[in-house]
Amino acid sequence: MKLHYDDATERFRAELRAWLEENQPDVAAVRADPSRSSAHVPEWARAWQERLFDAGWLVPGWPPELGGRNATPVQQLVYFEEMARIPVMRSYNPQGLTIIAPSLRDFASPAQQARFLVPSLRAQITWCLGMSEPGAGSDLAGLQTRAELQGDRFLVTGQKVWTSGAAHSDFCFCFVRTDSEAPKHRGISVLVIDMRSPGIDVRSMPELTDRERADFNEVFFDGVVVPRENLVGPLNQGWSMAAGSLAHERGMLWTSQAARLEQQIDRLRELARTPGSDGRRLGEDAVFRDRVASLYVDVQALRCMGYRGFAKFAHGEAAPEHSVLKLFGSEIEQRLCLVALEAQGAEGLDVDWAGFGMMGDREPPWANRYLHTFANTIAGGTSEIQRNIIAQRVLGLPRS
Amino acid sequence: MKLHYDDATERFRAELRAWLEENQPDVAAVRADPSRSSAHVPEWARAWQERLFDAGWLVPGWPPELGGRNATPVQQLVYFEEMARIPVMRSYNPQGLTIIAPSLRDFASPAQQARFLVPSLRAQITWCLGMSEPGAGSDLAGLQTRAELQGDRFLVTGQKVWTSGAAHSDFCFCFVRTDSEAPKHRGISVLVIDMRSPGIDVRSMPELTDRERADFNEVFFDGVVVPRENLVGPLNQGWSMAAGSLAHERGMLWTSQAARLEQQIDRLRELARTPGSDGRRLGEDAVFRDRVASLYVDVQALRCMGYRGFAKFAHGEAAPEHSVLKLFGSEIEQRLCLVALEAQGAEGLDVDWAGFGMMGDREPPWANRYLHTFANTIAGGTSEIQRNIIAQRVLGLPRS
Amino acid sequence: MDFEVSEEQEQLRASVADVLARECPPSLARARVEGGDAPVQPWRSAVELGWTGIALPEAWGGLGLSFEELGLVVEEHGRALAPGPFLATTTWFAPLVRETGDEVAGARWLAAVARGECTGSAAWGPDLAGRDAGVRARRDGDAWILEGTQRFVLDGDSADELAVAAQVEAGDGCALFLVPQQALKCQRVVSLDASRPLAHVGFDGVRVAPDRVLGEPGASRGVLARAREEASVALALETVGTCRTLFERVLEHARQRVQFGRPIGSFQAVQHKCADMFVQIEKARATAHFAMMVIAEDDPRRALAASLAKAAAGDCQRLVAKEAIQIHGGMGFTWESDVHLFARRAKTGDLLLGTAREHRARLAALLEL
Amino acid sequence: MDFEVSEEQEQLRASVADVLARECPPSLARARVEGGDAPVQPWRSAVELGWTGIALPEAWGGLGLSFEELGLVVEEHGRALAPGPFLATTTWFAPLVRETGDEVAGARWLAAVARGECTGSAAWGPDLAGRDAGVRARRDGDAWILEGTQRFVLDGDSADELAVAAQVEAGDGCALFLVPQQALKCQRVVSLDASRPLAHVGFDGVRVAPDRVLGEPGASRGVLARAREEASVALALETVGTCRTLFERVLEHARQRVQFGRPIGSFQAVQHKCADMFVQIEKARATAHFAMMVIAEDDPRRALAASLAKAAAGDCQRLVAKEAIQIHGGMGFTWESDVHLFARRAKTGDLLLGTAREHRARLAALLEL
Repeated sequence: MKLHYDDATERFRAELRAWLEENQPDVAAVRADPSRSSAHVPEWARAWQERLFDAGWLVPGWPPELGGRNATPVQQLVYFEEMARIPVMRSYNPQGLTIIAPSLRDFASPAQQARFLVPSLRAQITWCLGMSEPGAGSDLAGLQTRAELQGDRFLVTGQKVWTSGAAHSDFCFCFVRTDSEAPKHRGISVLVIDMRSPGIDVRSMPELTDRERADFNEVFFDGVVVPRENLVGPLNQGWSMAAGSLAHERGMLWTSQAARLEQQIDRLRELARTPGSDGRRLGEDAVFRDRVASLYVDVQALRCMGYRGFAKFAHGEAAPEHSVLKLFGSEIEQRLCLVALEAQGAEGLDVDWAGFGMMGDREPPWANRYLHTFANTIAGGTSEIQRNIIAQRVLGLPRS
Repeated sequence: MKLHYDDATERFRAELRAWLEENQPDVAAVRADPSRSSAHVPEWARAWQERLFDAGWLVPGWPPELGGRNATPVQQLVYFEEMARIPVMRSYNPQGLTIIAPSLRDFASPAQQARFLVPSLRAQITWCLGMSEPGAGSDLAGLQTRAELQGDRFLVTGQKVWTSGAAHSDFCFCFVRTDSEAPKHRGISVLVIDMRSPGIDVRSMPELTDRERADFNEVFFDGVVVPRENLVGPLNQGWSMAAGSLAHERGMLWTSQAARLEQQIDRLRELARTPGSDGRRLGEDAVFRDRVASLYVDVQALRCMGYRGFAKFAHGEAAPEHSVLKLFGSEIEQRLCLVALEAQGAEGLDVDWAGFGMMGDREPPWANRYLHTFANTIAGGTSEIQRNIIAQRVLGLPRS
Repeated sequence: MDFEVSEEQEQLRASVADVLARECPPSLARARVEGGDAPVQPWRSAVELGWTGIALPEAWGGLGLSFEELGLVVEEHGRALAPGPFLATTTWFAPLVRETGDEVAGARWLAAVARGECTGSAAWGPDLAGRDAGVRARRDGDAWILEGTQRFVLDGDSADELAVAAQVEAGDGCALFLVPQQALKCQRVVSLDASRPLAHVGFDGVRVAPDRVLGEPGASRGVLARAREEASVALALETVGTCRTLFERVLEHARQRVQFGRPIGSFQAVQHKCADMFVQIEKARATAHFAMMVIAEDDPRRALAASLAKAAAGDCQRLVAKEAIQIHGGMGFTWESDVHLFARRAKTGDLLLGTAREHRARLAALLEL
Repeated sequence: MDFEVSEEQEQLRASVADVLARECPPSLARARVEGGDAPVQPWRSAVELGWTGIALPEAWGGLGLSFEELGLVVEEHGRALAPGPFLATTTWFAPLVRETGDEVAGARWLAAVARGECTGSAAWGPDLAGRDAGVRARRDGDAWILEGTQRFVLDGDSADELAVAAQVEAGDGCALFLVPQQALKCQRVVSLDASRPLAHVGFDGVRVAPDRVLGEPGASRGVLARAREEASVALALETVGTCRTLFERVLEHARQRVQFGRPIGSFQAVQHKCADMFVQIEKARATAHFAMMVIAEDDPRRALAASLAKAAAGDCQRLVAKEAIQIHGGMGFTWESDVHLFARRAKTGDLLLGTAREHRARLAALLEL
């Protein structure tokens, strides 16, 4: 057990910090052309991701030809710690980088890899992930989008929903049903679908926080033609890829969650210096102090839990803690925003803010943040699904 | 809508109060010979219940020959309000009075009524209720205690558990399986079993609060002979009686719960005058103030909810609110005791107290009260079962 | 203790519910939130059907009913997510004018309210947070001059008349004035619930004529407190109404939405959440109705009951708004679902006139902890 | 940041767990709770196997290991619901003596602890609640005279030696003394967990010889704080251990108990409660292990980490003790089930050395809110 990293690891960190200092995107450029969805990659963001790739700082655990430097697990952890400290993300097509690229690496044919993998890593092509459907939100195995093999092509018909970034992405990494006779979990395949194909209709779904902000989309496929060569992995074996796709980098996802929460704790400390409803500093109110301290305990605990889980992860053990961290982290954030909003009283009703973006001069209002936290308690498996997973897969309770 | 009762109702209340003043048991007598279980009726308690019966104050809604005075629903409500204010219960065999006597009235034959009903009301005979079994705590329909009809007698074999007062009761109002072929809910009958019959073994189960206090018992029946004339209601029709048995007086059970909680709020107000961990009055701690106020809101709400439910009840409508009030009331009490215990800090560890009883000179320690609250969140349908009932029967959500 | 509404009250409630169901779908609030103009309905119906004067004396053209009837109507407005000036006019403005006992002002402005010719609101006094100095008034001959700002005034930039509490030197330090809209400098707040408009209201040396001074300057603190209690109970009732509709939508969704081959309402996790939401709604509704009776009968427990109701409504919306979004899943996260409209309204109900936390602090004081 | 225990640490932990599983079933704690004498085990094993000296220097006969190893052993004691003097002796008494830096006292008493010849505890100072004046010390020639009372002292009437914090006039007002059992006037507390004995300890003009004065009178506040931080982390670790065993019992019960034809662990309500309990346990365990490292490395975050760990352990036991009883149903309500024994121990862990609430108050101060 150690509170500190060894010197070699700290040298790795120092090298990264120095590089980031030199190479981070220019604040003015970011503000001038902000990303508008999880697949909208402005020019500055593409250039930044390329710089990361070229320097081996995009996916440090991978070999240099794939944007990495064969970094050790501990080095990767340090990497994620550092990346959480800077105000830009490493990729503005995060699902492309963290879900689809690893899946391509693991499951795609050499020809597919040549066509898609490096361009994705260099942000030359962007992706959306076609998983959820109207009748199958939490229940992926129930998906019904049909792909019929006719000779050397598939004809795809159906509907996806909650598809992040679909309006801006070049390709969809799409889970489709290729055998409707087989049991639910079989008969699923993965196709790469060109989003410019005829027969695709994308309808944006603005978020509850902001009518102008729409990362989610409905995607309608009506007889869309997909070449057979775009089938990833074997036919009808897509289910195992679904589980695999989502697992990538999970062992370290908590680092950005923990960093964001720590920043929000700092915001609460700032809020404590403003007057409360009785005119005194909010920080003088023992109830507010108690709640903030409670949140602080939880945030620090989240970080400690992450490190503990990482110790297993680094040794190649399964880290079922992902569900625990996801559940706990997203619920802390929701509670944190609510504590802040309620402490503000009527002042909390003022939601004048230019919309979510990056490097803004003003923080988003707490009410907006609160509403936005539901993205994390709903998407990627609701909190209820996480609890099921913990109970059944981690604790071994019998399925109902 | 009215905040106050009409004059006639208040006259009814005044009459009751005057009578209670005259007729309440003597404190010294109560202390000298406290009741030790829910079927242990000391002489003073029997005399008191007889006085209530004779004066028509035992079950005011019933006719005079059954210890009542044909009181209206509003009068009954006022009755329960007043009875909650005095430090003794109206009966020290509460299941006998509030569950078994009404069931006898509704389902027993005239001969059975003659033998059991009035003696029960006058506390000349005491009862336990044989429902729960080791394999069927929350799941009554799963009961397995067998009663085989052989000529004019049943032979009863099986085991009951959590049987309140079994060690002190004269008879058991016992749910038994009389047809093991029938579906679970059918094939259940009710027998009156003399607890002095050969083949009955009662094993007390002390409570978690106190090794000396044992209201619960395991009851083992090994070929116990029960005359056929002790069958209550038709053979194999016991299930409907189970539902009926538990429903009696539910419309007003909340009055004593609310009164008890109001008394506990007063205890919290006293606790507020003692020093907290920082040496200041606990009442100066904003966190404690917030928690007590929150409990106060809930307790007052419980009372208001009771009155609202009563308005329906008084008009003969079904009052599914029972589950809501039971769930809410028992969870308030648990939270209340925990708030007090935690506010006490190390002082809360001192549990020197002579045991549960009545009219004690000292209140029970908060730690004991806290542990005791689980009786209410577990017995009579756990909080989880109450939530199922609310969701399915009150809100009409589909069964799982 | 009788919580049952009378037959007449139930008839009134049902008729209001009918009209609102017809004239005030949530699309009205949505249009407002999405930047549309203030809708004509349901205010027009309220005027035509006399709801604006329900609790006003017949002498002033009102129906002469009590706060109970008004409260039931407000709860229905909450259920319908009604936009418009009804809440502020009938439960903020009118009580403040009425409580002054000023017959002349009543005959003039409250009669206008009853006729539907005047909308109003109230600026309750210095921001509790001390973020501005509130409004100060000084005498100028027969008239008074007002200076200062009031933040987060409901309908502050749209109500015809504003009843304003201001600090004065004399007596208990509190005076009440009526100020017409055109005398105000308003800054609209970009608000969490844009169908519930709020404004920061500036008084830039506003001159108030003697006939617009309400009651006795320097002897108005009690009046202010009483009116605010009434407004708090009304807001609690509205919040309860909003939560009830939201909960009905949750139940409907839970019955219809199928996942893993079953309606999600059959999952115990969803069932237990719904049971807990129901408990909170029943709790908030029962305390709000209790407080409604207390105000109607002018029972001495006014302050206690008002804080009880407001705190319980706050607890209720906290759980119901959260779980409503959560149980709706992805759908609840979209702008196009109405769930967030109800959640925004309910949350606004908690943040105005003191949060649950603040009302618990008042209760703690009333309990002499 | 590496939370992984080393191979050597894991070997130690596993061997301790083995011994405790064999020598210290919950029936030992039960016998104590039901009025039996203090059990011989697991203290005898602790002495024989050198656990009493784990974190003491080899010079004093200890194993020269760190607080990490001691913490892991304490957590195992918590898991086994171990009664006896191990906790107070090794994590209350020893750190207080050690932190004074008094080599002579260390060589005498801590060597005795390492050999298992001396048990001890600590009286930390004035009751935080101000319910008594604590202990005051005044000089008497070379010696000191102690007067006063310390309430709720762990093992107060059974430990051989008590390290006592007392108020003095000089310097920072804090001095530390060693007082032998026979000099104390003890009143046993009827305690929530009788297997964790507590006593009110009276000092009735106790004369303390110079060789029993620890460190510098009037310059001991820092020593006291450091030792108390260590004791708090140890108590948090023990509480986590107790909660873990309790949770294992819940899972076992949930898998085996059948209701409505299914194991209750298959019901979503039970599953979700278990998931929430697991989150709390992981949270408390991770923060306790973090604090264990902080103490072991003497990192500057000592105060923060100690309060974090104690607060998280408090949160954990609050949920776990409650749901453990609830999920066990009627069985959990009986004296014969061990559930309440674990719940009593866990709750005692929260109420001693400052509740979660009190540690949150300290964290708020450390965060400069």
